[in-house]
Amino acid sequence: MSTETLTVRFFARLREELDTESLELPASPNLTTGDILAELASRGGPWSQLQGDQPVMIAVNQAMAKPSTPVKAGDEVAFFPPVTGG
Amino acid sequence: MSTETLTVRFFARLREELDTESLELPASPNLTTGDILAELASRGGPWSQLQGDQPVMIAVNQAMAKPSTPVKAGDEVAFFPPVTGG
Amino acid sequence: MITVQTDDFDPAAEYQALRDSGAGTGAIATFTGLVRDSGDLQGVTGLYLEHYPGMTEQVIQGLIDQASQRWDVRKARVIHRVGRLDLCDQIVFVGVCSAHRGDSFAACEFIMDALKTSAPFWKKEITGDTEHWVEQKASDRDRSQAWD
Amino acid sequence: MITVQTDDFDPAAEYQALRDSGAGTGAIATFTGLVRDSGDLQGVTGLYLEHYPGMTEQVIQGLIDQASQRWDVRKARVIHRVGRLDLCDQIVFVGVCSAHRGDSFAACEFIMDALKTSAPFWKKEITGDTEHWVEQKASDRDRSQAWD
Repeated sequence: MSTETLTVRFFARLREELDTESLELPASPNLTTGDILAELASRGGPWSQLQGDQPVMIAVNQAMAKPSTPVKAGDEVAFFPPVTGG
Repeated sequence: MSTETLTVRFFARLREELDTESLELPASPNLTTGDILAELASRGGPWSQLQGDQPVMIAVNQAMAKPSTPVKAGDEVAFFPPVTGG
Repeated sequence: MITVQTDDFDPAAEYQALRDSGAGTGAIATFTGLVRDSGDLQGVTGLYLEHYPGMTEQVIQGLIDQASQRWDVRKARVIHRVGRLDLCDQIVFVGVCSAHRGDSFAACEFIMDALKTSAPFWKKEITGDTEHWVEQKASDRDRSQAWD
Repeated sequence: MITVQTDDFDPAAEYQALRDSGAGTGAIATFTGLVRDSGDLQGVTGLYLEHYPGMTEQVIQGLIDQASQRWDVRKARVIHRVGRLDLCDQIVFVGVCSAHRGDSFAACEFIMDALKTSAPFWKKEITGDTEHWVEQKASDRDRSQAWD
């Protein structure tokens, strides 16, 4: 991982529907997870659901986060559906 | 057991302090468990505790009962301290 | 099923029997009580448990029936030991299986709490050469009444 | 201790490990979740469980830490399986030992409830040739929030 980028991971239904396990994005200053969601949703198609009706859960560096959570180069961001274990 | 009598059983601390596992009493008409407690307590000595400060639990025919519960010939009455299992 | 016995019991076998209760079972909650080293007195080395044969089983069956009316109970199992027990021995087992976890937890805890205040067992703590009957705890009465 | 694994687990061995936690343990509460035959769809024949390695363990450790702050928790054990599971298979085990039963019940149920809504596991139900991701249940969110 370059220090100029951050990693975005997808799980479960999102991983399948986006056909993407992970991708690298440039880490611009003052970036939040919400910015990343908006940018990815603008790709259209299945990506639109990242800002759709269904809730998307967010983690930053493997801890639960919010759309307002700031992210920086080197961070691991994850988007996934509400969890259903147990 | 005669049909003219009922059985009274004691458990745990009461059994030990009264040195009695069970006894037979005549079954008079309109008898309640409270009447039996009063009669036994009147024996004095350790028997007084049946009407003392410590709670005495009552069962009739192996179901929890009250001092007002009526008893008749052939019944099994039991007196014991609050339970402490589990 | 309810068993009062002097012998030890095997929670693994009891768990397996609950698990074999059919494909609709999604949740198994179990509780096991052990003899602790700090009862009413310090230095407890063992217990002696007395019960009222016959009534004990009836009372516990009544608790299982109550639990089955309030929650989904596919199978419930209660084992309670009597007689002489040593430190760390198993005293009591309650296991419940249900479709959903909330029912299994609630029914298991209810049966255990209610057993403590209504099933005719009495515990005598043994400390070296002395022994004394355990007094019922107000906290146990409170926990049981919380289900009413 | 927390384990996420594809292999089955043995609740009997886990119980024994909890029981070996010392003479101060008076209460062991366990919960086991099984694959049921009635999920979102009728006729479920199996599950596929995915998780977020690393985050899963951190989240569950956080739940055990929270439980340990609220209740007496002498030892807590969580096992969660991932991958392909069949009907009646064991999915999850939560075991807690405490001095007193109230703590073991509360901590065990809290960990299980909170795990359902916060640990990153996802379940796909398999029904014959079709499969679909399970939606989170409002009842699970409610049960978890009830602990707040």
